[in-house]
Amino acid sequence: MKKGGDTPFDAIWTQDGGERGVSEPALLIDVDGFEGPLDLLLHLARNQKVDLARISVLELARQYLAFIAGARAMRLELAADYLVMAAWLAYLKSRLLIPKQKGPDGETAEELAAALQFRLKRLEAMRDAAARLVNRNRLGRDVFARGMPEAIIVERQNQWSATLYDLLTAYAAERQRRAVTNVRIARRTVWSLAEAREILERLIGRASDWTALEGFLIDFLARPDERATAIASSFAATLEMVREGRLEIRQESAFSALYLRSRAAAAPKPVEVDHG
Amino acid sequence: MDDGRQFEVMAYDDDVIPAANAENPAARLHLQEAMRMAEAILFASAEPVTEKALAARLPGETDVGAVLAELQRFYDRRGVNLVRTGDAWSFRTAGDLAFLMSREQVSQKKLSRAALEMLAIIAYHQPVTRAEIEEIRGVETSKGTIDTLMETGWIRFRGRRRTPGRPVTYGTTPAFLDHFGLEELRDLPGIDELKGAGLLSPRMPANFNVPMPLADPDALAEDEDALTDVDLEELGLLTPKGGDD
Amino acid sequence: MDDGRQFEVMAYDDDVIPAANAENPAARLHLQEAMRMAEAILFASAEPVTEKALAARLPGETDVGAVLAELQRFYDRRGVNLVRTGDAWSFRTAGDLAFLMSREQVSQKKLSRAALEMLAIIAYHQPVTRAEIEEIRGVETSKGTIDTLMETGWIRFRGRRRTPGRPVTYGTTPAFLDHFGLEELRDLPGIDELKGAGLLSPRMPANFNVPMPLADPDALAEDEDALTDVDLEELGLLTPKGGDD
Repeated sequence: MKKGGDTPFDAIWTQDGGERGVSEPALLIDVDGFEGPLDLLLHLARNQKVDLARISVLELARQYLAFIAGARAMRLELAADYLVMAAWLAYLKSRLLIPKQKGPDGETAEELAAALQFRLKRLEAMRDAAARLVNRNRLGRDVFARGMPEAIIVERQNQWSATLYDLLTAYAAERQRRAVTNVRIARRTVWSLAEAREILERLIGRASDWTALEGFLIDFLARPDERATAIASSFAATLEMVREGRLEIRQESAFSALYLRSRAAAAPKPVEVDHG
Repeated sequence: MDDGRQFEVMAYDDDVIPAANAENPAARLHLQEAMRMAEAILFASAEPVTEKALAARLPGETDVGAVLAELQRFYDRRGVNLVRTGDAWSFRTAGDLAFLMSREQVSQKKLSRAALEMLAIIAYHQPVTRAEIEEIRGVETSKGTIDTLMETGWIRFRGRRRTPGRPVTYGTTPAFLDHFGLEELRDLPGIDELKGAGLLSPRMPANFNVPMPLADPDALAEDEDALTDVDLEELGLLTPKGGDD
Repeated sequence: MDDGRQFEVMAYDDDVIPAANAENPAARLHLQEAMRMAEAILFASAEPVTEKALAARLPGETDVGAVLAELQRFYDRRGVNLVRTGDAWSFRTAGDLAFLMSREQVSQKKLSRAALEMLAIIAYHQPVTRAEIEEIRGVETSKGTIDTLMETGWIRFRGRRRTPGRPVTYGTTPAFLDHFGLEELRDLPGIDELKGAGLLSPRMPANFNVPMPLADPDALAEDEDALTDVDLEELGLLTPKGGDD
């Protein structure tokens, strides 16, 4: 969750509930039209034209991954959270194909899928609620107050008006103005170790079988121009986790694929590291 | 124009004084005069007037609730209605006459979709923290969106959640009720169904029932117990309150 | 209040529809609906409405004169009357109820930015002296700003700092908590919540902090003396400046 939310695509959404850029799952790509991966998923789910409770999460995962692959093929810049979602769905998809298997946290793939459906349903419910709200009879649009009020009847204590928001905004702005002098950090174009590690822990940390670092992770997470930094940071993070005994790593020969797996799931094996 | 309306009994020839009061001429006169006064005060103000402020201006022994109930009934089917929002009352033009009022319409800034979505989430899930809003929407919230909503005067800081970190919680204001013509938060469209479906919960409720393509939805999982009545009651009670205050 | 009035026949239980029209149900319905429409238009209009303007907005076949006459009769002895000025019509509070209207229209005053800033600093940093406030803000405080804040009833003199010059310390009042909907001072958001709410940049310098507001606003700090009667007298007589220069 880094840059994804800084400037959501508010400008695109100045119309209530308007049509999005994509009307077919057949990839008319306009990723800027979506407010985050959940929004995109909800749109794809609606295209299944069934009740949200009955969508196929597997199919949804396929469509999402195809969408991301298409966007990447066209070299569209995708925010990081789209890619994290892609990696998670790839993971979920692989688990769903082997039903009734428990993950390291004891949850089944079906439970993970249900949790995703719950989130989609809840988001859709809030969208509907917003639409119903704005379509009510609204003051100043459908119903009106007295046009020539003769007096303002207010309680005495409201004479001075200021809200908590005003107060906090003033305080924060004032303190910030005096505190921030010339600190400005340029946007990073490399993956930090912490980011890489967080993603690794989320994905590889629970995989019990040998998984290729490139095939599984890098393909979904990095833009082509970020491959080098993504591999470097992920690899460094991997080594750190190996040192802590949380991960195993294997490489057949120099420059070949790196395989990882969660240590908890496997019997101890010698660790060999060749630099690639 | 609005042919579905019932014209048979109109407020214009309605006898609004209840029979009970009519028996006591003194009480009846008092009620009628209090109604005139309340009517004058409410008509004079463009903003909703609280019952407290109204009571302060009416003669001491007035039953303000009864006066307002009578006035509301009296104006029920007229061109102007007496409406309640929270603990305040105001006269507003009847909703079915909106088509007449284009001349009075004030141009309103259109809210972005993000802002509308956030407004709905705050209204239905309040008190709700920013992290919870972002969890529901799946994206971070820009400061501009919050500012825009704050400017409308429809949302406010409510307080702080008594959990670690004590995050700020958001809720709606009386102006929100006034603008959307809601008597109270429990009148939010569809709130009961949403609550019943568990969709106002921060996390997926245990009884959230999604048929699995790969599993028998009724079969309990190995780590799952059947729900008892007590559980169900708790789940109902534990869902975040969607507007009982 | 107005005992000379005739209460026997009140508008509230008056049958306003004239007998002549009652004979024709269709005409009667039409008149009633036109009355609703005229009532809404007159109510919402920002200025008196001429008969011509009204006619333009009512259905074509409406007898506007009759509608207005009926409405006027209907509102005749109510809290609000329909009055004609020149050739235009508007609702006005009944003359005998004018005493109900607050003549000294209580105007909503907004706090200046400087006052808000100072208030916020007092809230977070109390007990705080004027010199300290100026140090935080980096500007001198005008006496008017302090006076304004005192007038709101949200700040108070707390005591005197036990340092040379014994400057007066400022703090907030219970009315402050009440107005801003805070249960206690500790409900003021801390640094993390200010960041979480998007009010502070997430990238503040490491040495930046926001003080933890007082747990007990009434307890004196270690280096603070209570105000004596002499102090109070002085502060009342002299200008309520910080006295720390």
